[in-house]
Amino acid sequence: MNPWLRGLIYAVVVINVFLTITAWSIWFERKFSGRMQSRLGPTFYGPMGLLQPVVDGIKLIQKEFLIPINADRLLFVIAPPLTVVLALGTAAVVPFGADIIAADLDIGVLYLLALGSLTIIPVWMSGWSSNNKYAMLGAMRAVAQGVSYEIPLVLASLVPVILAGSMSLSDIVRFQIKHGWFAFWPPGPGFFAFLFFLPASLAEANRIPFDIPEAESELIAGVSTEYTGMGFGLLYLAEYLHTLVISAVASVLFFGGWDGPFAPGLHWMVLKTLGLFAGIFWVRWSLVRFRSDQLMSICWRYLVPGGLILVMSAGLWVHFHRGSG
Amino acid sequence: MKLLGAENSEEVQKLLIEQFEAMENSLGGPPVVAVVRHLELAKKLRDEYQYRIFGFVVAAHYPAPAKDANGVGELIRVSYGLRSVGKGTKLATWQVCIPVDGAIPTLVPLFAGADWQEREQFDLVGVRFDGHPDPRRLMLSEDWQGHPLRKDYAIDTKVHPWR
Amino acid sequence: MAVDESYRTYSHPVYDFMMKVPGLDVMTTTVDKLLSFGSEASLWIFPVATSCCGIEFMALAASRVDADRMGAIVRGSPRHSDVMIVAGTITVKMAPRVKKLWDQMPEPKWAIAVGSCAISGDFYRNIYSVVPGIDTFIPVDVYVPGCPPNPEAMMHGLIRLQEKIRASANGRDVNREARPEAVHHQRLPRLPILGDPARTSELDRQQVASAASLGWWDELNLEQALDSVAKDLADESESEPKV
Amino acid sequence: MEMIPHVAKARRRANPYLDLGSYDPEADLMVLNLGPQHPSTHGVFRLKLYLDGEIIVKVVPFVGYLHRGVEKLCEKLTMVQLIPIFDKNDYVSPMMNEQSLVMAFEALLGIEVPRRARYVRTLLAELQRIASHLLWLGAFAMDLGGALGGGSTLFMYCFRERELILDVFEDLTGCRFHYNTHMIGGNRHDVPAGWATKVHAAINAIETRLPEYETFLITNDIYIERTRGVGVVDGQLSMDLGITGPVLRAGGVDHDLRRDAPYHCYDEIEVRVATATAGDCEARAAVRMAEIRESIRLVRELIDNIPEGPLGARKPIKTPLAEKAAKGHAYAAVESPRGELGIYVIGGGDNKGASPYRLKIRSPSLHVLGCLPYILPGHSVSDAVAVLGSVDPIMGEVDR
Repeated sequence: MNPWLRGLIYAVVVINVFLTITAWSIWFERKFSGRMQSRLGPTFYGPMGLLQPVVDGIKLIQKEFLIPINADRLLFVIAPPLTVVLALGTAAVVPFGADIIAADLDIGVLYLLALGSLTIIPVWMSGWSSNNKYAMLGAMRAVAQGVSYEIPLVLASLVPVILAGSMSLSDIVRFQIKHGWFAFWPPGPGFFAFLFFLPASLAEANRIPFDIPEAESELIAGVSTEYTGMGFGLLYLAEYLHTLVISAVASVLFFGGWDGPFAPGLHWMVLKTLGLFAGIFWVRWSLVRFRSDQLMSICWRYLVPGGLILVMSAGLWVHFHRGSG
Repeated sequence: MKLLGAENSEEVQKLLIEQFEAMENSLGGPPVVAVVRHLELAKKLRDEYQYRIFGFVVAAHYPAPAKDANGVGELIRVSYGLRSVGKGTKLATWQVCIPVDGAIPTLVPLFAGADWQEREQFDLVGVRFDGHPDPRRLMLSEDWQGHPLRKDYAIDTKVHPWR
Repeated sequence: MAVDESYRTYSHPVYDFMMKVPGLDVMTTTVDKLLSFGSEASLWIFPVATSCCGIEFMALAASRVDADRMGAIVRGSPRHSDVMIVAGTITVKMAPRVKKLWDQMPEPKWAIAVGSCAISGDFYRNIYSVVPGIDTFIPVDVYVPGCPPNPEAMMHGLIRLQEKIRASANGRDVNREARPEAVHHQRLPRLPILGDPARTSELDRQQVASAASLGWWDELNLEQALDSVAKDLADESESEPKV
Repeated sequence: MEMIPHVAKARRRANPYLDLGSYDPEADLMVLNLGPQHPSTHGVFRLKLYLDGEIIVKVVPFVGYLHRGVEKLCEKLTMVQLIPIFDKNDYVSPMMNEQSLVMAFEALLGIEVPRRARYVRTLLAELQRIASHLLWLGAFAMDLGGALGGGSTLFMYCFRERELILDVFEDLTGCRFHYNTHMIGGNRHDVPAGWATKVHAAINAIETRLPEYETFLITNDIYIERTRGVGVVDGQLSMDLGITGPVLRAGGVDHDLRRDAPYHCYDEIEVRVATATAGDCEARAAVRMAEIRESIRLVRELIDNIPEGPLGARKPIKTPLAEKAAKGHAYAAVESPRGELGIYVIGGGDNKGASPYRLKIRSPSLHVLGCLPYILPGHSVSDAVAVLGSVDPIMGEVDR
């Protein structure tokens, strides 16, 4: 097949699948949090409230799009779509099966991290252009947090790369199919790297307990304070998209991606992703949040040195393992 | 006369009557102390009698009586209360009586808690407190005219465009 | 059925585009119904919870009543919200802020006055610092009486609002009568009364029809209803002088 | 948490009347208005924060956004008419408002309340304290954790349990919220049959769930990080500011009107007063949690021993104007969940003396808010929210 055509088809499929999953993940979170809080969550529209994200979307589309006076109009308008584009872009290299992948890049991990670190730019754009103090504070917090947590995130993702000896995500998965999931084998570096990856990626995606950029009780809604209608809808969507991509990446890097017995690979991949996703929500709905200076001190005091040690230990393991074998 | 429900303890009553020449008030309520000795009394109660918690300051407006033979005029009576700490806590109360345009020395240097209550009384009753560090209105907006708890202020006065 | 466009007070790119393109405008009725379904099914609440009713409003979002069942979640920013719920007394110091928040909300938007203080000022009504009802400065769609109303009553208010939105999309709703302008900005609430000589009888008729369309009593005989209202009013004016 | 130097500097300078002209001119101060409509201001309260980065330099609080002129209304209505109105002042603990008001009127009129009525009042006060502290716990968790996070989960739990107490009150008075159950000289509603069982069930349910909340919030590591050493109100500052209640006790001052100046029938039962020494947000929360447990114990002790006898000293008054005229000054205070709630009343006003000449509410929340300019400088915005939640102000009571 024409590689361009193939790429286009895959892109359309990835975008649609991810957006759909994201929309229903919002429903899932509302039901899930409802159950946690001894409520019911959405029930009125559709069976078990399944149509709720659809009506939310219809509502958001028809809302008036207000641009505040003295806002930077251009940045204000392009920031939300840009956030979604960047979040979707990261999804391109995530393999959902042996050959279900939009772009099997040799430098998949690098691409992922590079694109992931770009996401703070639209966030800063939206916060700064809103001409609102709360949005501004939220954006500043987001940038500080994003830049800091980029480092432990990179260090934690380096561990599977070193262990597998490849930067391609599908190669990492193939290596795990052969030798065992990195979260469990080799004992040590992989598992701890996952423990470092999770908080760092939570901080990247602004989830509790690291959600200080949009702390509702302090900053009302952080960067999205001034956005109405679909502008807010896109920022909201990008947040969930980010979380979803992070769960997918974590399951690829540490839990063997599509590897699993009895069922097709795609099923396992989706199962793992949604499992991690639910875990993130579980954390979200049961913890309180940190303060911004505590967040920074966690990153620079524990995660960064710990990450360096992990990378070193992974290197040593590879060295001795290869040496003996 | 005494404050019903929360009488001064005997030693405070003695202090008020003997040292501060407090007078009984025909309208009831705690003994009346001269304005000039008011600050001294509060200091003494706080430091020597251990009345450490600031209780309340209540100003009440008394318009001039119809037959003002004695030349009493328009009055504001301000009652103060301090509370002692711990078991068997008591309230020490006294009253200060000033003409409507007079001023009372503020208790803020002694009790930081008097700040807002005095601002509130200034706002609502219109009694001035001398030496208050922040003499603004508390409850109503800065541009409000009149003092609502004065007896000559009608309850449904419409002074503000939002009413 | 032709759609009355007058209630749509704002422009929206998607909608305007559909109206312009020939062939698509016939779809607008259907699309409009879809859009109004979206509005009614996802009412995001901006609470102006000032006093006691605010606590009961919290109970509306809490476990026992759970407004999230019908898609109503609470947002902290007026920009994200569709319906402003004013729960509690509004004072003259707060009223400009409430007005500002209302102006910041994007169209389409609705307001619910919860509790007697927000409706009319309750027994604080005559006090120098209290605004006698929020409908003196913002338009209110649903009134939920009570002091404070139960969370269930607030939920019912939300459902009534949904019915109203549905009726609007079907062109069955009539805009509320504007409050008369008062001198020096001083307005006291004056509820529109049926049979008021200052109103046209056509307005009476439309409002009764509108009220009927909100409920399930579609069979209501309008003539009969108007007659009975007129009779009541006549009785009232005979028996005692109007205050 | 060790101090960053400029934080320590700012904390030392906690002067509420700070002249910003004297502040470092290089610092680019930002003014942030927290409120009056803000998710975490617990009503309509405005804090004008002068920020250096995210560190607060100066705080100017503004109150009065809910000033409803209750004190003026008191001069127009009669004593009997006032009781339902006072429910709306501190709308989280209406029972306490009614009690302080009727106690002040009883002192003014010289009415002795029968023991059964006093007993029921004590019981209602303790139940109300549980409900009020539960609401505080939920709102505090919301401040720390956000409406879209762990905070709201605890908030929902607390509301679920609070509803149990509201149900009990509804059985007694017919109202969920604004009860109007106290009269001058007694109580209006007698305890219905089988009520004690319901109360037992409610407080048992709450007691079994309290440890869950403590695991959720009070012993959570992140929570401790957020609250330990934050917003210290020591005993001396509390007393100077006139702060009473849990905030004072968290600063190490052992002072509780229930034990120290017993009203109702607190002299017949033993009240164990909970104190802490640190004076920070964590200590305040610990004191309130201990108070919930203590109130549960008191309710258990009281509910089975309600004495027989009349519930009122006199027949209910049919018309408001039937209240006899009373002159003089009276003051009555109760220990509300937020501190000393006092009513100062001067009798002999309008309506032939049936309404007060002047009535003043000494509200604990007003004093508690006064501490913010002293303690907030040096903290960040997040801490401001945590401190505001931990001191538990109710704006209806502050502004009146």
